[in-house]
Amino acid sequence: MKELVWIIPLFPFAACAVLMFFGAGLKRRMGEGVAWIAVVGIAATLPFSLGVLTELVLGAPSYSCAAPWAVLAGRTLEVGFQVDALSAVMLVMVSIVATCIMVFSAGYMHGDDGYQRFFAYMSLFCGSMFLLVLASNFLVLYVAWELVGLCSYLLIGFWFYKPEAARAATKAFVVTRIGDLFFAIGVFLLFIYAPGLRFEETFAAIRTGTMSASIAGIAALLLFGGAVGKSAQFPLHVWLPDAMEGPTPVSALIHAATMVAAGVYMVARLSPMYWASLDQAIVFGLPALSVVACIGLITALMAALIGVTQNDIKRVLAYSTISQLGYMMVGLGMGLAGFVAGVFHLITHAFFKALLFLGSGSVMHAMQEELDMGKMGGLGRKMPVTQWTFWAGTLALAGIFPFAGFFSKDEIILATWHVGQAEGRWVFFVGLEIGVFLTALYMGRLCFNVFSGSPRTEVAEHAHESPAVMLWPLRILAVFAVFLGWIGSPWVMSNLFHRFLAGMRPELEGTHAVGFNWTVAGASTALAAGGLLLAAAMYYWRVFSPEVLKKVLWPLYAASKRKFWFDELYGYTVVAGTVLLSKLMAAFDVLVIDGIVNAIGWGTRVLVAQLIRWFDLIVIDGAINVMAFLTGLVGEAGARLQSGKVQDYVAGLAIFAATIAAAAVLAALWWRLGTPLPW
Amino acid sequence: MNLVQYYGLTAEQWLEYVGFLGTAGVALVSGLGVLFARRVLHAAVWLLFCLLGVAGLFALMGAHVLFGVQILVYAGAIAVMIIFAVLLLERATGRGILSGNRHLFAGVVSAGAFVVVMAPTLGVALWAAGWPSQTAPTTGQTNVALIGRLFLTRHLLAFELMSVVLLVAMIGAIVLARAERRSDAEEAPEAQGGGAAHVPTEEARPS
Amino acid sequence: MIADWAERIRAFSEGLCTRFGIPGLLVDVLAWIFGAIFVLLLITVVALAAIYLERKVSGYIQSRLGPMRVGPIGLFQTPMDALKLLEKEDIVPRDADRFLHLLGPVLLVSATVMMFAVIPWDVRANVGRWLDWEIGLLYLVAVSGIGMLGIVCGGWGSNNKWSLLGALRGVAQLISYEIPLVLAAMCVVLQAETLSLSQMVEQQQAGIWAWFLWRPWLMLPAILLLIAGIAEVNRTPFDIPEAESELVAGFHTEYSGMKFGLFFLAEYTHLFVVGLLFAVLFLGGWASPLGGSNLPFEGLVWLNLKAWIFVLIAMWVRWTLPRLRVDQLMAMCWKLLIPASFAALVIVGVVLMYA
Amino acid sequence: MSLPPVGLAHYLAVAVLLFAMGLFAVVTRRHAIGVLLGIELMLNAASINLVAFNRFGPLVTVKPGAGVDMADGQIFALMVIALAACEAAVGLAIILRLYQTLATVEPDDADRMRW
Amino acid sequence: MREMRETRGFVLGPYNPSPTTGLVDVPPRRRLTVWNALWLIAEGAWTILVGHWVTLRNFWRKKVTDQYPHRQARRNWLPGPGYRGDFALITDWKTWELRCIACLQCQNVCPSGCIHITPEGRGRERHPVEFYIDAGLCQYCWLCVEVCPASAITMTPDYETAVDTPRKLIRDIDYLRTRGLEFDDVQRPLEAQQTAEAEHEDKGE
Repeated sequence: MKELVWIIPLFPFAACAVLMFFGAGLKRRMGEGVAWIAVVGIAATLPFSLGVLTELVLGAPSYSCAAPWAVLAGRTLEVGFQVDALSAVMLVMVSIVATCIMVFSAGYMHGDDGYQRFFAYMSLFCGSMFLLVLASNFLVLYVAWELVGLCSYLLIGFWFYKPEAARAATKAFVVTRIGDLFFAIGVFLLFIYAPGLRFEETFAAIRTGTMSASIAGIAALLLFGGAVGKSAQFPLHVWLPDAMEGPTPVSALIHAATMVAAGVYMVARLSPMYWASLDQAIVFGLPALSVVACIGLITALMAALIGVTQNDIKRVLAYSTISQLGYMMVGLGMGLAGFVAGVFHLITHAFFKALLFLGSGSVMHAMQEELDMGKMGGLGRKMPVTQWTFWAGTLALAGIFPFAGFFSKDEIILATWHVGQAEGRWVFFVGLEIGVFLTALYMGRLCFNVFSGSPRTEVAEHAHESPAVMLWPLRILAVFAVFLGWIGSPWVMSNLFHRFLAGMRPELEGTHAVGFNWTVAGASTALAAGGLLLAAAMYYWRVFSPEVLKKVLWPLYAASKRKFWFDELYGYTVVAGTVLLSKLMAAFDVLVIDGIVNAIGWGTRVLVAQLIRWFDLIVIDGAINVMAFLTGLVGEAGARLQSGKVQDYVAGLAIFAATIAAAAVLAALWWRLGTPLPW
Repeated sequence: MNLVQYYGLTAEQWLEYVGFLGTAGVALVSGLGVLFARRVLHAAVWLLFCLLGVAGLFALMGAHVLFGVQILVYAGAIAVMIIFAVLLLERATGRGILSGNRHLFAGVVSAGAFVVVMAPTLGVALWAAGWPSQTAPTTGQTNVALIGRLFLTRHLLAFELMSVVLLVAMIGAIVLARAERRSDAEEAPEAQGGGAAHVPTEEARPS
Repeated sequence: MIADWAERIRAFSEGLCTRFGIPGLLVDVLAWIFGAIFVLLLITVVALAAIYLERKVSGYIQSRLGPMRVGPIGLFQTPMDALKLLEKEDIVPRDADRFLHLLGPVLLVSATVMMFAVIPWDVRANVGRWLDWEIGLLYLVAVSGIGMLGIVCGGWGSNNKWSLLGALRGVAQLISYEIPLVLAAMCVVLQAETLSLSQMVEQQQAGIWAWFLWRPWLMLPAILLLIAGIAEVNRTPFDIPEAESELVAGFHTEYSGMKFGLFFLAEYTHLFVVGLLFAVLFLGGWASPLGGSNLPFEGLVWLNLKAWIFVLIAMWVRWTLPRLRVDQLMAMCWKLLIPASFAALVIVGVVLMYA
Repeated sequence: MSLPPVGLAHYLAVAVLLFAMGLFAVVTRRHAIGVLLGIELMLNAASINLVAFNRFGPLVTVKPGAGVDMADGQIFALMVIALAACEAAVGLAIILRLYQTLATVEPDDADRMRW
Repeated sequence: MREMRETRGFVLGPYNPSPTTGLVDVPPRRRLTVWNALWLIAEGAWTILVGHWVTLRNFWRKKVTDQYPHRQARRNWLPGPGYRGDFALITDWKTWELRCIACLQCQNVCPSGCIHITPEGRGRERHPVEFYIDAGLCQYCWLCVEVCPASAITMTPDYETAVDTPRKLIRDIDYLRTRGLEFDDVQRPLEAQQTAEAEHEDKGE
């Protein structure tokens, strides 16, 4: 099945092509049935990816195939695919989540006039996501990277007639482009220095020392810049909350499970470069990997803080995604110990975050597109399935025991614990623990506000359960949210996931799953429960109103409410700067250049023209006129000869002939005969 | 016979002399007639007589075939043709030669120049050659036989080519002359009834 | 015998010269003049006789007597006509071209008379250079061309549509029929290998069967010459120029008096000359049917006899056949006679080459 | 006073005079056919010359008794006559066309080819 | 031979289409083949010869011309009955004088007024002294003969009335009397004979 791996991206691409070109026709004939083309396109990849996963799990070696695409400066650029443990896992995750989301959106997008366009973009996105996951060299990776960015732009701005959606789409695209810039520079650097663009060749080169570790480090860091943009890490995260303008399934698929995860996956894929450049001080004396960790930590804390004060459920989930990504970055940042944890958290987070987003989607559906928590309440009774699936996702996210989140998040915290013990840098452990508390807090707040209590508006009154086509994906994802954690737990075949992933990386060969540390687990579980209880107290049991906290922690609250003023910051600095710059340039263009040209124009018109006119009139015309006059004169004289009278001509002829004859005869007589002439 | 040498000429030569004067006189007089005849038809008839005169000269010079051909072809056919042409064009009578002719001067000058130039030169040449008047003795062949033989031996090519030229000329003349009828019908419908009908009379013609 | 006849004239002229002291060398000239006068007399007699005979024969053919009143059996009819014409007033139509009007008959008559110069009367070849001209036949044909011109001048000179039309038709007919005439004569020239008529006659001396007429290959030319000869003279089957029914009197409509007489004279003389030509070419000129000629004037008699036979035939034809239409006339000439004459010429050529 | 027998000079004189007359006719005649007549005259003058030179011209020494058959001049003259026929035919046709188109017969009127 | 005669005549001339060529169903003219042409020429020649033979034979035939002035009396010279020739006044053979009673009827009826009579006497002796008929003016309308009560005037079959001056055309009385006498001895018996023959023929049929 490994050899057929290249088919996987083909299915969604095909579906996209069909929908793109024949979509309108098909919509007229099949109506809403168009969605099933996309669903089939994705579902078809499921058996393949599962097949590949089982083969790899059963010990098959990783497989890669490549086709030469172009020759540039002596290097053959290839389109290559690679399948190893990491990509197999990602494949499965993406296909399962995408399938569920496709089914969900079939229902959700009901009645939308751009129906087939939506599914075309979704299929395109899934296809490019598979491409990204399967890429075996930097070129394909970069191509997929750009495609994914494009799809996110298209899907965010799906309802382009809404101005804020269009603005959000451009914002997302521009911000990710900044990240992609670093990514591209990294790729160019590697293209120059790396023997080949393929990952394995690069890692081998680094290992054998043909490529210097420092360059590897710099390249790694630049590529991480791309990941920061794409995964909405600390400086470039501003676009993700606004991306919520897109339809909810889009947010679920792209901004929860796949695209944002791509950055983390890329860092995971290139971890050998980070590990090799550990000893190189790249930025402020820090090696690339620690930079990753720091940014991860900052993002996690900041996002969690903002999430707590948001009213819009999708924005809360957006910030929660950002913070969880921060967690993954920290996990990867812990080096060999945190690599497996980071990846495992990526997989599990994809499932329950997708679940949460879809849940919020069904809530919105019920509430006629209403997102503000204040207007909701008591939906639990009206939407029981949505409620318990939402609660499953929340608990998984918070990291309560049986749920997936507990195992994956806990492993990251465990990794930070080990790092803290090993190197004494406890800041990561403390930060993450605070994050756990905040996460539990805002998720609890969200759940209690939406589902429990009494409905605050009549819209909430009339809310009703979503149709089955939306509920079944929720149920499936809920199941995964609950039981996925176990494959990474030490009790199941001593951490099956760890052994499977470690088998792929030679550096991980030696390490084995870290034992289950009860103290750390206990601490994080306690913090999570605390958060939940605080939320319940504030919003369920209404023991005390949140206003108290707002007054006490008012600076934190203000900062959180205004999202740490990042938008304003960027608005004034970057945006204002470019606008100012463009105005300057325009001004310069108008004043300086146009001015000069006009001046020259005026000059010629007035001064030079006069000069030329004078010269032309007098000198040239004069000469020509003289010539004309002369020829006229000659012509006149010549014409006089031709009187048109035939007989004049004959007379002329005769006279002329006579003279010639006479001359000839006399000459002949004078010379030839030598006769003495009579005279 | 007591044929006496009168003025240095034998009877034979006298006869020839008289004959020459007669025919030459006819030729020259009718030549003048061609020149000064007021009506072109008369000029054409004078031409006829001139041709007969020239034929006589040929006969005098022993070119009997030429004499016959001259009369048969020239006088008989060409003169008739010219007269026919004049008949067709008679109505558009050209004015006489002497009445206010702008080209009179040109004519006198050119003819005069010719004569002035040729006469003395020929005179000198002939004087130099001693007024040749004796003819080479000829074999017994008659002129007819000689011409016939020469035509079919030495000058065969000229003979054949001449037939071609005649044919071409004939065709050319027919095409040119015949065009009048067709073109009349096509081009100038109002010029029906042949050319004569609307030939401008003497006065009407623009001066 | 005739040799002395010519000699006798010469002797007579010499006598005259000596008597009147005319220089000797003009004797020849005098002889020629007398000869010419003799021929002219012969012509007038022949013409008158021909006219008379014409009217007699036409009458007899139409079972009527013909002129009987004037003279014993109308013998003096034609001379009287001539006299009548002489005294008739000679009218020239108003604003006609007097010069051409006069020139018409003059040219025609002179042409016809000039034809007699080359006819070999009963003479031995060696007598009279002026009688045996090497281009005899060519001269004959050439001169008949001049006659044509006379018709044109006559037609145009009389300033009348009919005469002009008659003249144009006449010329067209003459030009057309001249070709078969010449070609037929050429056949005889091929046979006789000379253009001079007297030498042709020389070759036909040996009795009646030596005449060219009896040579099978020369029969077709003979017929052609007969037909073309009649046409050349504008005689009835071909007399469209002065077809009474259409053109009043053709080109001599406006003529009266002696000019008309001249035309008439010319026509019959021309007929006689063609008869002579036919006799010379095919019936062996002055050769007697019995071969050899010893009687004085015998040659002359035979020649005239044969000529008169031709004339009679012409008259006979005139009063039997209807007149041809103009296009039939032309078509017959160009489509029948000329091809036939070409064929005849070729046949004679081939026969003479190989026979 | 002895008259020279009729020789080349006489004929040449006649020819020159005839040619001059022809030329004069061609140049002065007001009638197109008059011009044609002039041309005919000139041609005749030329042929007289030809025959005259043929008869008197060749002063070749001849063996006594043998004759010289020289008739080239006459043949040339024959050719001239034939050509004159062609020329006259075409000339007349042209004059006819001239008359039809310009309704005049005077060469002076056909002067559209002037400058 | 017969078949050839029926066919349309062969014309030597070219085939010139008439305005109605092809429009009317005219039997197509037979094209002239070589043999037809030869046969035609031969036939033409033969007809010419036959014609000449006819004229020749006719040449020897008895001529019909009757030399007018000295004609043989042949009956067919006489014009038919009722020929209006010269005038004649009939003399009564019994009294040997003119029947004319000068009643001037003829003079009055004559349209061209060419009869002039000077009458004399009255009653039975009335007789004309002068009787002029201007034959030049008369138009021979036979009115005078019809109107004459005494049938004295008649027109004789004599057509030889040519005279050399117009004056002689005015017939006076003596001339008319003599013509009348001639008319009687010549004409009457002939008329009698002719009427007898006519009756015989009528009886015959």
